[in-house]
Amino acid sequence: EPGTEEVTPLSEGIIYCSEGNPDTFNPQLVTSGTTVDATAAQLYDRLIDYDAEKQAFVPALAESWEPLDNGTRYRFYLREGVEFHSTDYFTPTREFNAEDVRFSFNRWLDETSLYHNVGGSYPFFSATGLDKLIQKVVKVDEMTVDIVLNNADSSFLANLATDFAIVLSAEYAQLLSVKDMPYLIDQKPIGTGPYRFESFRKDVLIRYTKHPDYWREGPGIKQLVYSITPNANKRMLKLVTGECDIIPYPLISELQALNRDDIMVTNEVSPNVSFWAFNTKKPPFDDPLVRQALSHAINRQAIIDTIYYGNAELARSILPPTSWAYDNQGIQYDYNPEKARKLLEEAGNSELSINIWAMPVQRVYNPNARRMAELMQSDLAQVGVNARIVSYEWNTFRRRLSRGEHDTVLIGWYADNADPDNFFRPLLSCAAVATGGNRANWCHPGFDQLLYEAIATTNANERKALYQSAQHILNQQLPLLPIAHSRRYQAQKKSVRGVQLPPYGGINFRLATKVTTAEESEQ
Amino acid sequence: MQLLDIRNLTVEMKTPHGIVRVLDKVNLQLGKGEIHSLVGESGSGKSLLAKAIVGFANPNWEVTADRLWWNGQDLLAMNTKQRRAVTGRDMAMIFQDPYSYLDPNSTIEQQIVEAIPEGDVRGTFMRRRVDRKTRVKRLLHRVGIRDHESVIDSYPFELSQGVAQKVSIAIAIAHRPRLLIADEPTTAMEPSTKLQIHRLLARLAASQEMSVLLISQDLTSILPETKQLTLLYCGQLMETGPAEEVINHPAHPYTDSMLRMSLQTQQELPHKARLPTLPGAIPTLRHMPIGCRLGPRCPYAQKQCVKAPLATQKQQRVFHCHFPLLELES
Amino acid sequence: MIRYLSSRLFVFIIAFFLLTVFTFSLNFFFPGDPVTNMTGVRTFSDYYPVISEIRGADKNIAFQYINYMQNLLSGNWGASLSSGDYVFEHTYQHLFASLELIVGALVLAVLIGVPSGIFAATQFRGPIDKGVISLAMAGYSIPVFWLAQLLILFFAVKLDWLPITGQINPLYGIAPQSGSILIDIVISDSDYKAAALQDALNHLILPVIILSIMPMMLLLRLMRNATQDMLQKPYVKAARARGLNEFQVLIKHAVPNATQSVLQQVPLIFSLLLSNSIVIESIFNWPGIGNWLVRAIFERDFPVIQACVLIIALTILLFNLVVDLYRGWRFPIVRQE
Amino acid sequence: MSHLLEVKNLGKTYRPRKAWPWSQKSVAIEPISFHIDAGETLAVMGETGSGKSTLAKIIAGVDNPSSGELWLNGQKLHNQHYQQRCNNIRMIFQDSENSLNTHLTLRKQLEEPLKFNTDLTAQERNEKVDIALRRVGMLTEHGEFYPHMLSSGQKQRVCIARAIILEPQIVVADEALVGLDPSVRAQIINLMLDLQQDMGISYILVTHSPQIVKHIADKILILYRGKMIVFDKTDIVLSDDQQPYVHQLLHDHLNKQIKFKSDKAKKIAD
Amino acid sequence: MPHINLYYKDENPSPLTLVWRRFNQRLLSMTALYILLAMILVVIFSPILAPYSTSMQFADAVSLPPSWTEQGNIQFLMGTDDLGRDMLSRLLIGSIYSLGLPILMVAVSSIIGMVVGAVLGIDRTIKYQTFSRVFDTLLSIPSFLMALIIIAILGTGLFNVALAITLSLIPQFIFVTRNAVHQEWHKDYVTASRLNGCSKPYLLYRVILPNITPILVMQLTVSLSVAIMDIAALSFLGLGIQSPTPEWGSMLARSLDEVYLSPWSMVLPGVTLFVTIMSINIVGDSLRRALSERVNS
Ligand SMILES: Nc1ncnc2c1ncn2[C@@H]1O[C@H](COP(=O)(O)OP(=O)(O)OP(=O)(O)O)[C@@H](O)[C@H]1O
Ligand SMILES: Nc1ncnc2c1ncn2[C@@H]1O[C@H](COP(=O)(O)OP(=O)(O)OP(=O)(O)O)[C@@H](O)[C@H]1O
Ligand SMILES: [Mg+2]
Ligand SMILES: [Mg+2]
Repeated sequence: EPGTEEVTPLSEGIIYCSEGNPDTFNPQLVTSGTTVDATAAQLYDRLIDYDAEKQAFVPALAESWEPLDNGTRYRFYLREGVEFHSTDYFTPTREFNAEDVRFSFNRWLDETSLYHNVGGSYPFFSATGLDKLIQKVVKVDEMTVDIVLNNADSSFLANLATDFAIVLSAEYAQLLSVKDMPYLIDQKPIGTGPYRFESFRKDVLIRYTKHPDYWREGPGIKQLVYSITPNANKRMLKLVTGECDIIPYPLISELQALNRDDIMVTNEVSPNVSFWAFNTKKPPFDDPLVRQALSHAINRQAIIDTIYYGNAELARSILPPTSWAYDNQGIQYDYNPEKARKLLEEAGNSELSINIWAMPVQRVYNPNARRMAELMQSDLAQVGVNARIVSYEWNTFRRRLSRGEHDTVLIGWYADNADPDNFFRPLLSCAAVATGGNRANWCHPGFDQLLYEAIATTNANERKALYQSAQHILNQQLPLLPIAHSRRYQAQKKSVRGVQLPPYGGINFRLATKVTTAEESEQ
Repeated sequence: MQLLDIRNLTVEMKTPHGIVRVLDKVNLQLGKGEIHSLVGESGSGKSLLAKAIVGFANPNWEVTADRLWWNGQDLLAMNTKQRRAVTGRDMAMIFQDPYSYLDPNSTIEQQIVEAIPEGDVRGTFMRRRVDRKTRVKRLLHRVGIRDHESVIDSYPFELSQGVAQKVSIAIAIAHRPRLLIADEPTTAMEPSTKLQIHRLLARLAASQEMSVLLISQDLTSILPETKQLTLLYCGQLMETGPAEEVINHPAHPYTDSMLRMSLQTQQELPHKARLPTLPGAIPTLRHMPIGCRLGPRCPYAQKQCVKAPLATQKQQRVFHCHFPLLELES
Repeated sequence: MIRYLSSRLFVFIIAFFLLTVFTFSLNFFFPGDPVTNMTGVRTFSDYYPVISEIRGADKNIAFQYINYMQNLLSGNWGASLSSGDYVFEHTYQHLFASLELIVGALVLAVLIGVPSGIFAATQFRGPIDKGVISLAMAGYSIPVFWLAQLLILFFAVKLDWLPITGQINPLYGIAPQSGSILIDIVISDSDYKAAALQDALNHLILPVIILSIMPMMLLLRLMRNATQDMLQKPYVKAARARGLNEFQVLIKHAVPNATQSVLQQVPLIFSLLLSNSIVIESIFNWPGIGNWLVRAIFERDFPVIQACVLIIALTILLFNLVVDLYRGWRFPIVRQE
Repeated sequence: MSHLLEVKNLGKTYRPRKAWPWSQKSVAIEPISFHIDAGETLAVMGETGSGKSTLAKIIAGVDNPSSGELWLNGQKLHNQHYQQRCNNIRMIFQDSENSLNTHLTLRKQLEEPLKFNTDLTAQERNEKVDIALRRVGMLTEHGEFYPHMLSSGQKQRVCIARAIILEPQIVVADEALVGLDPSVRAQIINLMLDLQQDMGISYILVTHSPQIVKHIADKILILYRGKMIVFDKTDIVLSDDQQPYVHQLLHDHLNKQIKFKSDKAKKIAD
Repeated sequence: MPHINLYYKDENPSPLTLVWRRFNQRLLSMTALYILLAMILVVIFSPILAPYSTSMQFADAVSLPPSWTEQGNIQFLMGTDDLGRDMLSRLLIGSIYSLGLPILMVAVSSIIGMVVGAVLGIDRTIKYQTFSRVFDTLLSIPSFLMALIIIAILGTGLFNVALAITLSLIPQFIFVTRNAVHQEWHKDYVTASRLNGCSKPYLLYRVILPNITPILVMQLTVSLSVAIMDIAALSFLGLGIQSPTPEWGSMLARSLDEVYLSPWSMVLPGVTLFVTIMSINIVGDSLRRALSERVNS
């Protein structure tokens, strides 16, 4: 009988089979997509959000804002009546106010603040230069905050709307520092988001429950569980058996072969790029000729066909074609083994032995780096380059990568906001070498200069020109070879509704609901 | 009437090298309460005869006989079940190595209890247990184990060989069989233990009216109380008759040489003198001589010996030989 | 028995001692700093000089070992390098999760393997025996990880009867306490105990069955051979001659003695179970000790690796001890040796 | 004049098989002394566990004594010095089944002592093996056989052949006659007596059988729980009726059992 | 002079020959042996037999089913994988890693283990049963765990895995050899040879070795199947030989992502692994049987 289905925990919760453990529960500390997916939109809110449909910034914790002083000062009027999570380890005594904003920003901004050194570095903010851009955060009154910039910056609001610029609870931080356990702030998080933290078992699950006093429309479910399933195949099988309601990075072709009608595969355009970065600090990769030669050796179209099953676009630039700054005069390194061999000889490296580091996990931009590496391995073998594939567990992999232990690496980037700057600076600026985001360890002053000029200008055309010249430098220097821009895929049970995939943010369960089979059949 | 009456028992065995006649027309009679010794060297088929009597079936064996009667019943005519019932009730067997015939992981009590027929024990549950225990003790006493307390809870490996053999006799006589077959029960034992077991067997035969078929390799290790003696050689019956007579007046050359070979009977032999022996070795199964199997080794063998000799009966004695040592009184 | 017991305990203690020497020396074999490997405190941490002082990193090896043992016995097993959690606190949950699988598989293997082995032995060389034995050979030779995948595809995906991974549907919200999911459900205050229990059992079925197949087949073959051997023994024949029927002979004599000889092999089966459980737990995402170990190896989390090795080995040693003691108690001849 | 073999204060203690390093040693033989001369047969008797085998093993060199010395022809015998011992003292084991290597042909096994103790060429060794085989009543063709193809009597012969191939002065036989068929046993006894006559070998014979002892032993040594209680000439021991233990061991057996008349058919003897 | 019967003149097989004959009588064991021998031949000649190189990618024949199916192509007998590499070639070459390597590892570890075990077996200094029991107990720690530990120390990769498994197999060989030698050492025939004045190497090599050969051969088969299983399991877990090396376990692991698109890529390596292990197990088991029958008879 429809409508009489028993209410069990199963019908009131959603299981998201994520691909890995979060490093922390504070997205400020990372750039890793896995952590962001698991935390940012679920536990926290930002001052402002970006609405991709409207292509505009919309209010979140800030009800409204205004630029002052020629865009060097932004004033935010905060929302009243926003409750922090009340959990078994923390009960808030007050609502959200300016103090929380100031605390949250100072955490990564102010090196003298108590929490700055808790938990390490703030790679996103240093890579985008936001920490340099913001001079200070000033509390005007209880519900008003000013952010003072050193100079006007066109990407400021965009960066503020990213998943990293979240708001923490100052009261909780206070409590923890009294208890002398400040590190708990990132392990047992408190935020204002639609879900509150319940428990985390490494390699098993993260459990969130609904935040009952959420300030805007919240989820229609009581529980959200991240079931940690690194293996893509298993993720798919679990979706089929109903152990997952929704999975990222599905094996699309396999799912299609299964042809199940309770499962839905969605895909969206996504601003990302996968690339092959050369560690330009290590010889012989410090020689652009070698980098070019290797780039010519790779049959990228074959990669698109076999690894992406055709669901991606050959990258001609690190910018995806959807970006307004895109210019199709990008990197044109076609597959040309002959030329590759010649270039290698020219560089005096005809007998080359390299390693290719391949990510152990799936990302939007690369569904199977190891397999891609295998493909490339045989391509490279044809030009006489002997390639060895190296892989570690994901966290280890990134740690060692940051230390620059690799020769070359297959990795990629997923944009955090719509600004083209987000592709250039976090990936290739000199600043990003230090933070580890620059996988090529490539620091080119001229290129850097162009990037800084580009953010300083607000005129779109001028910026586009600047980015074109930057791209030009890339074409010659080739610290990395862009491979593909992939669409973003997600597979889910049809019973799950309201899960949003913002183009610039991970995944958002704010409005998620689950319909019972009975309801489903009614529709 | 004889308790056990065997006429022309023949056992043939299928081997990879063809069918072999392991027992060749053997006769055996056994009366109530008498001790019958079956003597023969290894491979002569003594154990096989015993197995044929108790019906240890083996698909590779074919047992035929003119007569295989137990207490007037034809054993060969019975089916397996009936046969088991008869042998289980009336017969028991003990063996050379007591250890391998005792379950290493049950106590002596358990094993004896198992052998006591259910019908013997009466009373309620508790009473039955007590009754069983007393019966076990009585049995142990009967086989000459005085300190039953220490034995009753022991495991076989904790016992000395002599005691273990006594226990296996106790198990064998637990259901009061009418025939006890003892297959070389003392070969591997020390002389003193050997004596004890022999005395025990003799006493049992006398007091329980139990017939004993005692198998041994050696004429010297037969019991003094032996009434009948049968000699086998390579599956053929050599001689049978009352023990005293056979030993003192052997009719068959084989009996004679067996006696001479044993130092027991050669009291007058000078120190370090050579013993009279039969030449050669016991033939193997595959290479049995035709006719009289003793032929090649017999000092009196002549041409005729390639034909199996017929039985010659003289009073209670029977022997199979063309050239007996005994003058026949016609 | 006292003598036997004390000798076995002595053996166990020496083995345990050697094992700790081994795990202690692992700290030096593992790449990186020994103190870090022992404690999980990284060399660049502020706390490192203190801890390395306490651990006596500059003192001689005997001191370090004694220190290590003190820490080991007081449950101070260091912190995970990847999560920072105290290893010891997580050990027993993982262990119990594993034991749940292993005990389940062992019970299943015994329940099916032993009777079928005995049955096959009674059918010696008959068609049934041959069939069973060939099957056992095949079952014993199937690579578990392959079998696991095949069964997952068939039972979970194709037939949709069983779930694939994990201990329970996480939405039941059972908090891990003992680590063993069934116990956790029982002691939890969930409103849906019955449903959760059923779900947990559903999750158990597939891994337990797969894990049990190899030991089951081994046990089957061992039991069949042993029983067959025993059925040839003189005392069994003698028992038959005494008029016991075939079933009694089997139950009273053949089986107990066969058990005695098979029990000798049981530690082998158990260690087979444990090593297979490492693979199975990884496949089924079972939060057990094997899975933990494999992940720790991937993450080069040496304190955890060490703890896993120690716990697995210790479990095996303890199991051996228990089996040995049982054997000595039930089968006195074993004490004789 | 020195004796062929002199045993002086020979003692042996064992560590019990399953024992702790610190547990007490058990005494298998308390120090004993005796001697044999060339061509003599010494019978060692005693009940189970009295140390007969231990004594035999020590003399043959299988085990080392815990105390005491062995002197052969006035020369001291050293432990583990196999060459010296092999050429003079050899051993026959009780269990002929297990004392032959199942995986070697008889010829190879018989060659072993020659190989390691003499400088003979392969040709000479072969000849010696043939001679030894014939001497124990077997054919040279048997050399190519494996032990499992022989009957137990033949195996015992091979063991004897192996013992005498180096023409030793003493052969130690530990219950070598147990478990043989009567006819085979008689044959082996004859063989041993023949060899003694031909080669002047001395035997140290461990046995339970009083009859055999009476028939072939020159001296008797009786052990009781590791202690030597009797060591004397056979006829003296046999005529001595004092010791109850000796009585039990010897006289009971010699006197019991069926009393046979001794005038049996004499056809064979004639 | 006793009369000797040369009954056996017609045949005098050595004990090992007898075991072989028993072994030979069973169809199953012979089949298994032939399969195993064929596999070993494949290992040796796989570079010649393999039609293509293992890394050669046929872009126009990606995920082609085996030739006996409708979509198959006879050019690729067993189909191709998701990168268009010939399955047959990969399976053939994979045998080098999955069978050849274990054989090598077992060979190395057996030589080391047997030598050490033999020395320990005749060493009279370790007399106490307690100690042998301790080692016995410690040996019940599975070799797979040992291999994992060694990999944790050395890291993954072909050589390290081979080393890890080799090392983890050695203790078993030491143990088995030690026990076997120890047991034989106290038997009369060894004592007899010892009294003959044989040197220790002669004793070990000529006297004891033939008698324990069957035990050692059985241990070899057991270890071989364990080694194959372990190496495949390690690769499957991603801790062993890494793809693209066509080791069967790693082929299996990577095939999981395409079970539905190309089931054969999972079935074929699995079946090959299964058949190999099974034939080794059958050979070992039949050997054990042949041996015990010889002992019984
Ligand atoms: N199961 C069997 N299969 C084949 N041959 C057998 C079997 N049992 C006995 N035999 C053969 O039958 C013959 C007689 O055996 P049996 O056991 O009766 O001899 P035995 O007189 O008891 O000898 P022993 O004194 O050695 O016990 C022997 O040659 C033996 O090899
Ligand atoms: N290798 C050994 N280790 C420890 N004790 C031993 C060893 N060999 C013999 N013994 C002990 O030494 C004593 C004498 O044993 P031995 O074998 O010499 O007796 P035996 O007279 O030959 O007995 P049997 O007549 O049974 O052969 C026994 O108590 C025995 O337990
Ligand atoms: Mg017999
Ligand atoms: Mg002895």
